[in-house]
Amino acid sequence: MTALAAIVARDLRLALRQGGGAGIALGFFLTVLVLIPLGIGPDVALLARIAPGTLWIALLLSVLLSADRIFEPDHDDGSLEIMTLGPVPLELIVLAKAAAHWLATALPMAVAAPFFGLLLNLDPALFLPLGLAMLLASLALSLLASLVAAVTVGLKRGGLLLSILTLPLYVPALIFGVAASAGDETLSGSRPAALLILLALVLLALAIAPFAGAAALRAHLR
Amino acid sequence: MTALAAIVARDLRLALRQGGGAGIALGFFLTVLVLIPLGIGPDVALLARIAPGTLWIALLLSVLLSADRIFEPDHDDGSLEIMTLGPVPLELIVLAKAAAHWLATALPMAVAAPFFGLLLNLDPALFLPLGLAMLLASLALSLLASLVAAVTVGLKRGGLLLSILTLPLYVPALIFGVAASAGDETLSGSRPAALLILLALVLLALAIAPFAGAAALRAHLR
Amino acid sequence: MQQFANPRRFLKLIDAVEPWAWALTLILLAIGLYLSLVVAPEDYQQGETVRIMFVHVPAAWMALLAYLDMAVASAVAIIFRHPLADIAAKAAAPIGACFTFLALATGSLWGKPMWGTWWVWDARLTSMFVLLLLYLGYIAIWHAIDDPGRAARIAAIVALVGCINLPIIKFSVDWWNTLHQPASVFRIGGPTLHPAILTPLLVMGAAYLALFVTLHLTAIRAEIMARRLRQMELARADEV
Amino acid sequence: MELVITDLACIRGGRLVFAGLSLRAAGGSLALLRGPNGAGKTSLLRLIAGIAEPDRGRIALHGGDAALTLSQQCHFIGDRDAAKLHLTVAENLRFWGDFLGGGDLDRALDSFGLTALAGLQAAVLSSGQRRRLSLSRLALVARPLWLLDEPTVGLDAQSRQRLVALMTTHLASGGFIVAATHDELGLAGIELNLGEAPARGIAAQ
Amino acid sequence: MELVITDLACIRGGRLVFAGLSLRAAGGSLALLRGPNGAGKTSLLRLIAGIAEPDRGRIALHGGDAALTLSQQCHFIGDRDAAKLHLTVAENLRFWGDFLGGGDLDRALDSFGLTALAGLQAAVLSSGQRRRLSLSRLALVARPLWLLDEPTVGLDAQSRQRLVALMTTHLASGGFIVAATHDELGLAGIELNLGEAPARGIAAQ
Ligand code: HEM
Ligand SMILES: Nc1ncnc2c1ncn2[C@@H]1O[C@H](COP(=O)(O)OP(=O)(O)OP(=O)(O)O)[C@@H](O)[C@H]1O
Ligand SMILES: Nc1ncnc2c1ncn2[C@@H]1O[C@H](COP(=O)(O)OP(=O)(O)OP(=O)(O)O)[C@@H](O)[C@H]1O
Ligand SMILES: [Mg+2]
Ligand SMILES: [Mg+2]
Repeated sequence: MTALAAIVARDLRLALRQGGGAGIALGFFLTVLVLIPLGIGPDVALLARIAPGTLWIALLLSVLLSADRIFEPDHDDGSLEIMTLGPVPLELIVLAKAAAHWLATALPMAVAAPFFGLLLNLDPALFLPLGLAMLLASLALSLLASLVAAVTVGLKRGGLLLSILTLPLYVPALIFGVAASAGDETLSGSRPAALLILLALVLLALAIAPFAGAAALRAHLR
Repeated sequence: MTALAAIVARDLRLALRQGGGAGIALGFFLTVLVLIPLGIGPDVALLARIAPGTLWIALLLSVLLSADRIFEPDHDDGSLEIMTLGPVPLELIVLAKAAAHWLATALPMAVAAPFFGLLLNLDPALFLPLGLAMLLASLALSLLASLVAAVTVGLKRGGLLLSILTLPLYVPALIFGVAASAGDETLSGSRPAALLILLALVLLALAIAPFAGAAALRAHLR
Repeated sequence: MQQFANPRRFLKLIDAVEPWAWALTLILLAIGLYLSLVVAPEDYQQGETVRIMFVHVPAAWMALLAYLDMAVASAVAIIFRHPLADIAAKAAAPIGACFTFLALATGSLWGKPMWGTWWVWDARLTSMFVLLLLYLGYIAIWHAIDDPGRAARIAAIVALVGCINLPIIKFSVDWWNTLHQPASVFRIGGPTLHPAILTPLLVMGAAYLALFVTLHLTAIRAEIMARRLRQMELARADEV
Repeated sequence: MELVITDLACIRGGRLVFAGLSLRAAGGSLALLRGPNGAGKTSLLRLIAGIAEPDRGRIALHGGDAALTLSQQCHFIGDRDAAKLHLTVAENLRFWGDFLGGGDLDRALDSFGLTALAGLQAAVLSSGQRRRLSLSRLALVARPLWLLDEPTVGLDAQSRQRLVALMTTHLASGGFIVAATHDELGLAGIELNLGEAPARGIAAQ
Repeated sequence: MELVITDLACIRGGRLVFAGLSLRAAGGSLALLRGPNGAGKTSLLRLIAGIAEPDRGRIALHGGDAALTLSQQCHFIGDRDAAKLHLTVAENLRFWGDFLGGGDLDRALDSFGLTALAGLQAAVLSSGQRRRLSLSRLALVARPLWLLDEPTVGLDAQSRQRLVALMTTHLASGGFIVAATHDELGLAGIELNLGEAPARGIAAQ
């Protein structure tokens, strides 16, 4: 137990030391949000309409960009090898790393997203549902991110490769996330269902990511 | 001269060896594109309307995701130090690295973008202007990317930090790129002007990136 | 050593079967194309374009089948560590990707006359698109890892995770598609296909299946050869 | 306690590195891995540590703590230092202590004279200092089996003596050490020569 | 030719590592940098190579090719191997040959017995083999001044002899070598001791 706590604590401290931890994630989130109006024009109605989708895409991309640091450093400096000598199985280590990533990156963004939505004049009625959905989804995203990070660890030029492998995994989370924070009234009925499915996705990711991730790490180490 | 050619050749070969070079960049481009409709809905008209902007943002992000590999590997394995002992000044080396990045990543995407536009029902009339604008812009993007890559080299967890530093630099290119490939008739008159400004941006980047980049690298090495 | 004897015996098998496989494939293709392009009636509403279906639909079927093949082979590779299994999985990927692309290409070719646009984000199209991405990712992994043993395991994991992911995506995309009212959904095909259309479709299906199997065998042979070559290089390094 | 390796084979990238390797070592004994570059010393150490699983043969530590796996009873000092550059020396050691279980920080810092550097970020350490940080794990957490891959690399004379002293006491207390090194430690031990150039022949894929 | 270092000082992170260091070496002479971990050996080598610029003092190579900077006349063998894992041994050397100018590939491969491994990807090399790949740069491109940071690390006996032989011939041909090492090369040279523990005290920034 202390072993896992130690990993989480260390990763959080490192995230904090190396460029402001959560701050940097939020910064990226903001920069992406700024790009969108610049790209598709300042039409307010249009922006408001696509606001939730935009926030979701920005969230996925931010998680993505931070993903390749989940295992890469530990792999490069040999820490990963030593971790296999520890009292806890690799599966739990993957879980701990995912937790650290969630706390340092995904969670802050999920919490901040609705407020950033203001920039895209997001309908205030959507604050709560959006925040809730993102909170749930971010869990799944971090888990899947660490799964793929484990698969691509040590492959230099991972950035793009990692994205190609991750985004298809993100599709369901994205779809139901958007549904759970859907704007127009006709759909708001389906929100609870979407939330439940999101929850199911989280549990599924929780069931798969640690094992697949650990298997991948073992394959890379041998 | 051979020294620079050697760098470009080596980087291209590496890009090819480590997961299919351009292919992987294009793959990422596609994955981003599939996110958009999933995020904001499959409405053909809406998608067609924001198609150019979407393509531009996808281009920026793809360049971004590949940027942190420009100097990181050479820094980590000590190649960079040896390169300072070569016959060519660091400025030219930065230029060569940027060129390699452009050839391996930015150029293929700029060329492919209009065709991917089909997926978003991009107005065929925009093919040429978009392609042209992206070809120009991609040059600026690669140069700026290598500048920021030089600034953030060796700072682990570069991915996000690098993005925050890069995206603001990309804003001008984005704005004029979008203008140069603008859909509605009212603007199509301003396209040539926008193209010229893009060209100016490229030249500016060409003038600044090598020197700033080299200075940053020197600072990191000492 | 006994492990390696296995592929060797398999090579002999391939060499024996291959010519017949090709022959069968070509014959089936010939019949299928004749039936679909000449015999089959043109659709009363879709006109000649309906004929695209005969190249399109089987391609789509193969695309799905190939992924299934890949996933099963990967599972076998992980569970039984059988060297042939991961070779088979690796060999299946590019072929499946090609079929997927074919389905997408012919599909959108068909879409132009039917929907007036090359592409719509209809549920089935989207899931097909994601399938292509899954193929690309799998192939990229094989590219990115040099050590074949390691690459095999990692790729297998990718294939299996993707396999779990695929039905989820199909489900989500269907939900998504019924969520929004897309500008132009098109009810693809119909529950009841007229036999005059069904027969050529099935023949083409058989032809595509034969083609897939044949290509797969050829690809496996090529992969086994490639590995032998690599080992010879490594061996040469030791010869000093 | 007894470390038993029977008929071990190592295949890397389809290439047979060594085969038929066997070893029996009683508590308190030191095994010195010798052999030219590429003979398979590092590979063997990684196999023993359980970081990689053997393609043939068995490795067992008899009479150890039955509740623990072999991996959990050994220290592995590889060629990389497993140190986070952005953490201080002390923080690095404290982490490994917490992770591996029950570490004695002060003893570890003292073991290779890092007490004075405890507050420095690992990034500012010289290569040898960083190497010492990695070696301090040996004194940080008590484990019976030490696997050392070229432990003397980059160490100055004094640190070298400290290492030898640490190894001697460990052996005296009945521990095992398997060390791969190209130079003389001045310690008596079983010499295990992995032969000239890597074992010939192609292995099964 | 003559290598002249006058009153050199090195400050790292605001900390004075060494100061007032001077050296005059004529062609054909070997300078051995000694000193405990953290004494500043690596720092000094990087200063001479021009990778880092000195905070005080001057470094010059008199009588060399006037058209070239000092950096362009020296080889620097650092603790990292500057090898791309995805390129073969030969490809790595060919790159450095092309980059540094006029490399003799076969001679380089032969110099540390890598000819047989030429076709292997650097990723599959053992640590010592990779080290030899890095050292081969010395034979690849001819440069008067060699700066070697712990060159013997990880080398087996034979490669070690090859290195010493290479160094001897280089010296015989009037070249310079500055080598930082903790073990005995068996070569006579100017011993430059960077003193006990790194100089304390904060330098004027
Ligand atoms: C890129 C565009 C398209 C893609 C990716 C696509 C994908 C697919 C897939 C995956 C299947 C097989 C699924 C199954 O059998 O359950 C299929 C079948 C079929 N497609 Fe397409 N399709 C596309 C466009 C079209 C168009 C434009 C039409 C006709 C207007 C069409 C008509 C059919 C028909 C009739 C079938 C067989 C009936 C059926 O299996 O339900 N498709 N398509
Ligand atoms: N960025 C930095 N900030 C502060 N001090 C630093 C920094 N980098 C290095 N140092 C200090 O500089 C000193 C010299 O380091 P250097 O690597 O030159 O030592 P060295 O003689 O090579 O030691 P070794 O024998 O271990 O290689 C060390 O004490 C180190 O702590
Ligand atoms: N992925 C791989 N594919 C093929 N061969 C490999 C691979 N990894 C390592 N090898 C080979 O395995 C052999 C053993 O490597 P190892 O690192 O164990 O040698 P070593 O005895 O530690 O050498 P050194 O003394 O240089 O440390 C080497 O010949 C190396 O070329
Ligand atoms: Mg070794
Ligand atoms: Mg040093």
